[in-house]
Amino acid sequence: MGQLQLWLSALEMGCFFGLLALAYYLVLVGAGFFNFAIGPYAMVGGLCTSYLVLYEEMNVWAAAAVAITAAAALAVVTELVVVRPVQRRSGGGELPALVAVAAVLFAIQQLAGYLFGYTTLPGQNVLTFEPVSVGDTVVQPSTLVLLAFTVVAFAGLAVWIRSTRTGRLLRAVGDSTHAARLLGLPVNRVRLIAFVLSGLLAGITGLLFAPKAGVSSLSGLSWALSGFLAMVVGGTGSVWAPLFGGLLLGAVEVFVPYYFGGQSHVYGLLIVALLFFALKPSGLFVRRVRA
Amino acid sequence: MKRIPGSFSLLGGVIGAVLILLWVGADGYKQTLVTTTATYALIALGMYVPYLMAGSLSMAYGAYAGIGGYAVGLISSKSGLPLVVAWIVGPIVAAAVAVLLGLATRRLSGFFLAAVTLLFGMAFTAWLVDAEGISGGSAGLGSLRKLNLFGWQPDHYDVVVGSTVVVCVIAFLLDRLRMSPWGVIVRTMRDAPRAVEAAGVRVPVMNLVSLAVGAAIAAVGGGLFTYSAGSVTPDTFTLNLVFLAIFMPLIGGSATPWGAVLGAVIAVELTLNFPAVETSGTLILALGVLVILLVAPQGVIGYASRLTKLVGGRRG
Amino acid sequence: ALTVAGCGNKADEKPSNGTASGAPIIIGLDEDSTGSGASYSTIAGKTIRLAIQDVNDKGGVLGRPLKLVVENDESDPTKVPAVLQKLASQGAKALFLQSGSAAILQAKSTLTQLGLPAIAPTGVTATLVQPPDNELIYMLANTTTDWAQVYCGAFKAANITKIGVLTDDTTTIAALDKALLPALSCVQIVATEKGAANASDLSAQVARLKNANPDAILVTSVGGAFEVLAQNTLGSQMKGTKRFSLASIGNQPSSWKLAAPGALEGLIFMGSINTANPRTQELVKLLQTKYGKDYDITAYDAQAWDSVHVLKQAIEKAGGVDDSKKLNEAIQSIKGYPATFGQANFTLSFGADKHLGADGPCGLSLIEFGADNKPKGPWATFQPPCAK
Amino acid sequence: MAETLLVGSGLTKRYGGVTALQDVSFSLTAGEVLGLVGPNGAGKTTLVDLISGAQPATEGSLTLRGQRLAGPASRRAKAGLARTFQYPQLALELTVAENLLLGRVARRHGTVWQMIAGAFRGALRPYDKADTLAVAAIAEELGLDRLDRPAGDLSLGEQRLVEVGRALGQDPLVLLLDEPFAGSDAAGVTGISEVVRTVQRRGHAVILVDHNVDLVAGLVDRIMLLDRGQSVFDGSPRECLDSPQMQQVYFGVTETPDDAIEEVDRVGS
Amino acid sequence: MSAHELRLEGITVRYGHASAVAGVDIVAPGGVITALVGPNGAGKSSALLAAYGSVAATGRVFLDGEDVSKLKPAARARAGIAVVPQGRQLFPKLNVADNLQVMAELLHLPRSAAQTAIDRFPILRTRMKSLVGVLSGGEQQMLVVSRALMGSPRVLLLDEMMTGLAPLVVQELLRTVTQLASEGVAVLMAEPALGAVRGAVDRGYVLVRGEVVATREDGGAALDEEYRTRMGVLKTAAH
Ligand SMILES: Nc1ncnc2c1ncn2[C@@H]1O[C@H](COP(=O)(O)OP(=O)(O)OP(=O)(O)O)[C@@H](O)[C@H]1O
Ligand SMILES: Nc1ncnc2c1ncn2[C@@H]1O[C@H](COP(=O)(O)OP(=O)(O)OP(=O)(O)O)[C@@H](O)[C@H]1O
Ligand SMILES: [Mg+2]
Ligand SMILES: [Mg+2]
Repeated sequence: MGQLQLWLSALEMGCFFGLLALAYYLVLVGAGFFNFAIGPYAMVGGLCTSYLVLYEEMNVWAAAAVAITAAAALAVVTELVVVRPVQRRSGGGELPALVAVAAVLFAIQQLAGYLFGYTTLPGQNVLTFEPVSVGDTVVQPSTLVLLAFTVVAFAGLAVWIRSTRTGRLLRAVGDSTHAARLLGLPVNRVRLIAFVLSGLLAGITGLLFAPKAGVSSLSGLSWALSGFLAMVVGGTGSVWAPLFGGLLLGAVEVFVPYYFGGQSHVYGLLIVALLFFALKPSGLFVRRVRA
Repeated sequence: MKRIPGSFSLLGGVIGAVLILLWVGADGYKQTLVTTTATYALIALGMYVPYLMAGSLSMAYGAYAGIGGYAVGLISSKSGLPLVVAWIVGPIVAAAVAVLLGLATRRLSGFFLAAVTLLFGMAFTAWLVDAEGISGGSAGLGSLRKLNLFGWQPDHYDVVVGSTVVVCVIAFLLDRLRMSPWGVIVRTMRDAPRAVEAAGVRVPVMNLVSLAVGAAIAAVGGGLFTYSAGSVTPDTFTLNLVFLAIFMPLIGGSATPWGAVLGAVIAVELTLNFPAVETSGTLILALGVLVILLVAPQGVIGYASRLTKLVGGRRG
Repeated sequence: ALTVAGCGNKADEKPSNGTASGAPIIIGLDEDSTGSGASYSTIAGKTIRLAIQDVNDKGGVLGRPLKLVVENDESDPTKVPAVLQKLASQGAKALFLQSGSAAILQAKSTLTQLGLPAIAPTGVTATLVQPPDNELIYMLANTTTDWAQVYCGAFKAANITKIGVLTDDTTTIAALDKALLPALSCVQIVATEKGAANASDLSAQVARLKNANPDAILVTSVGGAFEVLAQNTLGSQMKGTKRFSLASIGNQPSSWKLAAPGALEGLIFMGSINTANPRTQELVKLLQTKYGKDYDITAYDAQAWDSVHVLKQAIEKAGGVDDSKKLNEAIQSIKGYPATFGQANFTLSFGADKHLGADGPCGLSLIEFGADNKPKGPWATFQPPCAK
Repeated sequence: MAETLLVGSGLTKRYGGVTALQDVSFSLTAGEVLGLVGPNGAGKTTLVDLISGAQPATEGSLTLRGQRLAGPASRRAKAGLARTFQYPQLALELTVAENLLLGRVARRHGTVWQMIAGAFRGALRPYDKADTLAVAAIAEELGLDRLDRPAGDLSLGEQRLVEVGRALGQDPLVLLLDEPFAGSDAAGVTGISEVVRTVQRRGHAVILVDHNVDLVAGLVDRIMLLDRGQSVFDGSPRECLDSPQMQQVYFGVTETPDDAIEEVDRVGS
Repeated sequence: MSAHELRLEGITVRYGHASAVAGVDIVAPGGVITALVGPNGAGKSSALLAAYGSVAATGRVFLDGEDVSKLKPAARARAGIAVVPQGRQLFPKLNVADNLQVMAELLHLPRSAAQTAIDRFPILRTRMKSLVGVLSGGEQQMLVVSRALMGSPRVLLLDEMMTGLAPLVVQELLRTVTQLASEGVAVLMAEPALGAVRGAVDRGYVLVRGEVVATREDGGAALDEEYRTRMGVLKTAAH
């Protein structure tokens, strides 16, 4: 096994983190806060599929459809039942909404544990074909599917956000909800779209990544944190920022232990983060405006 | 005009504390609930200054509480110093660590700080496991000495009373601090940092000071828990606890530090003392938080004061 | 049929009094049913309930039924003191600690404050029963010292001189490694790599292990997703290198399904279940009548079962539970209890300085995985000697 | 001869390709009020930012009372600078009184030790009678009432007044006002003018940016005209209003407003 | 060209308990410029936003005799009510073009509308790709104005439109607004002091503490006079 295997791992992890970060990005751009429930959406996408396939003997595609719908539905519920009323009742401050989604995070994890069990379940492959060999490196089908989805998701959303009407509205609403409401832009609808998209995206991501190391009800929190880190590293200046953040984080997670020893993987991550933020205090991509 | 600022809330807090102490009596379980609550309250109070006043979210509170805890453990097992010294050393070390960490992320605000401190919290746990010689490794430190204050050895109930008093005092002082010029500066940093900077206060430095104050208070809580539980391990103060501490002030009401205290009481009530025993305390708490945010967005204290205003009629 | 651990509320399954009458003897169970330890904690928790039901059905202890009170600490150490206090305040006279090991470590000092004896049925971390605060806590299974002996025998038999270690970053395993690895002086440890317990990728760690060129790999982890990911990665990237593991992979049947097809083949783990043990056979029978005949028995089941019976014996010896000191001494006076796990002649004994029940390495057995990712049976190359 | 307070020389600010300010120099003596006018985008706010330290200058230097003025905004504020922002920067959840208080108490927390000591002092003695009185006096001067309202409940015009009051509370050597009159009613205009006069009376200086040339001309001793980042005129209000540069870049082809001339005459007499 | 008309009837705006606007009746007929003057905090902005529908208000709003009170802001905008809100109600992290495009799409205008709108301010034309947040205060105000003048509004609600604009630009804008008014557009401008716009105003209201205390139909100078005396009177009354 050569370096190629490591690069491949870094790429796969990077894509996963990047996709989660992209889901964060959508809500961040559209609603202006970090939706920590992204992790649990992804977890539901993966865990629900596995549960349905393993215990209800459902077809993978049907199970995946149900799971992704569930993830998107959770996102809708988060916005309609939690975030929107909380923001309205608290006068739009960001703190209450943040705390509310953190509560949603724990609630979804626990409910998933109750419904699907607390054990780790194996991820399901939506497409099964022979692993592809590159030299002495084997690329699993699940990896290829994840990479392909990353490309499609980022390219699609980049076009959507940059040049469609709804994409532009999304940016406007997130930039200044106050101005958007004042002018009469469809704030609620746009935000809901952002949540649904991020739920779908997270659900699919979780589902596609689950084959790598399985998924359990408690994966939600660690995925939420990974996506958050990738988002913070990337910055908010561009749709591609989450991908760069994710890839950077993926590379760190793989190559720091490789070069500096697995003993110190946590320290490594901290040191890299400190160095990175010392040089790039606001992430890779930012849009700077005057106050 | 109130004669002593913050005395009204203090009165409420003291009445609450006395009621709780009366309810507790000699019941060991209830006593433990109170010390756990006091620990949570102190961690939440520690978070209050940087997070709710200055708006910078640090996630290293597990580590700060841990430092407080290990100070108690180390002074008990590796030195002959009186144990109370731990409550001086621990908070100072925690504050110093918070400052160092803040210095590294000095130019960052909000979520960047959250990201780095999150990683620090994890690295700290790993370090405690690795630094066998200092921290006792994975087994942690136990068999603590008893407190001895000038010959007086407090029993368990005394510790319960003492921790309640400490919480009340810190909440009262923070409440006053919030209203003071210092508090005004720190609270302005959240929404209008440019104004604070233009008025002559270096915002990053002030942020560090507020982070240090918060870390020190959390360390007091960590020390308290370690003392009353009798041991501390690398995993004692987990990330879950940090999230819990983020919830608490909002549950109780973020307008005053007493909200953090009330939030801690509610959190412990919901996760540990809720009648639906075997179900997940985390789930109950999470749902509880959501209900409170929806029904009383200003927290329980905010809700209560609205009610009293409605009942008591509008005063001038 | 598959059982989904944690699915369905076990609170409803509280053991009834059975045929026993008289004032119930209350036993506390500190269980993590919803937190990070839930996936393994509940396997034993379920069998503890079953064993208590069984005891009650057979007339109870001293004619009195055992009554279980349960609290959930979600593996959060800051909740542990309150949870134990709560169990005590509900009248528990002895405790089972079946939670994440960080929580159990935290429990030790509270036990001392409460003065209640406790058994950690599935604990394997030697630190649990070492000072400080170890006067009241007991464990059943063999510890790492015995394991080291067994591994060394195995390495010698298989001509292994250099091993690489892949370990997770939990405190439990850190404690275990600390005791185990220095005791493996029979081989040279050429690399020790650590990964996060919730890691999704271990290829860097495995690459480093590969570079160190060991004869065999030993994976030490709490099991679950980490263990499987490690085996998957090792299986695909270090094909042909012999793999050893601790006990957990054998005790978590639900995680076998996580492994890539054939990824576990040839893996050797430290098992404790020996179907030649007649007591094990009996328990299997009982479990299969209750949970269906596909039920895979694990050491967790057996250890939970034995914990209840050890406690039962101790209560009988002490003549009751009113004096917890006497009860503690009674536990310490149990000698030669024939265990439900391990080989047929394996016994458990306790003493003032022996808080760890296992008598010798007969409780252990090296088991090999087959191509179907299920344990195939004892490893042919080496088995721990089990002198009569 | 009055003491020279603030001197700026060669101040330049570039953003990538855009040059917002180019080689601007000026000096300000004690008791002087300098008006800064110019078309939109001329660089007035940029100059205020460079002086106050809100943004670093690309080139150029500043001295205050002969001492080099550099570093972050807070250091310059400690040295005696205070400013308002073109768009009010208030803590909207804090009360008007608290926002006003900020200006007064900030300089007591300028150093690390003061910050630490301030925390202890604050917890022990949260209120100081002198502060309360000072805040009340500033509010009185600006005609602000109901000081216990959250600043977020104020109309924008009222928020601007608070902004000015906060800067006044710093008791600055040099007060930088960025369009304080925008959106002010008659009472506000009087209040702010009063503030300018107060600072002047203390022997300190003011830089006043505003598009209301009538008001500016009535208050200032000198006007500097900026155009496309460059200083194109610097002289007395009267000269300035009559200058061809002013006509060209600021008023365009139209005549000088009569009001402005009237105002200058009135002040001059 | 027909003259439009905006009519507010019994408009009340409350924030919490306090009412910022207390049951005012205001008419802005087409063809002339109507001013709403009043001290800071009088409720001018609140009244204008009530007319646009973006603050909760009671009372009724008629556009050309048709009751639009039930319509949401977007619908009112499409019906022809355009607003220059007070403050920087822009999207700072969007560029100039996108800021205009968002509004063009809200009004269902073609793409070219943004370009046409910007032509009014040559300074902005070169900065179509700049983020709005880096523009100077006045440049931003120009953008707000161009945005309001997109499409063909029937009613213009101008809240301190001249804030932060240089005299040259003010003159230019006043000419534009006068021109639009003469084409039948109903213009209602709120100002805390008439100052520079005095000459352009035809009629107006004096608003104090949420109530209309005077109405003048005889030009800006008279209105200003009225306002000044009223304020003088009020001041002495308060003391
Ligand atoms: N970060 C930046 N990037 C690019 N251009 C900038 C930036 N900041 C300011 N500018 C430009 O610099 C010029 C000067 O801006 P400044 O705010 O100083 O103008 P001003 O004189 O205050 O104008 P106004 O009277 O409109 O407030 C403007 O054209 C502005 O667009
Ligand atoms: N969001 C708000 N919450 C509470 N009160 C508010 C709010 N907005 C405005 N007010 C109050 O309502 C009253 C009217 O405000 P409004 O903004 O309409 O005044 P204005 O006449 O436009 O003032 P200005 O000339 O300063 O713009 C003021 O007393 C103000 O304090
Ligand atoms: Mg400006
Ligand atoms: Mg207004």
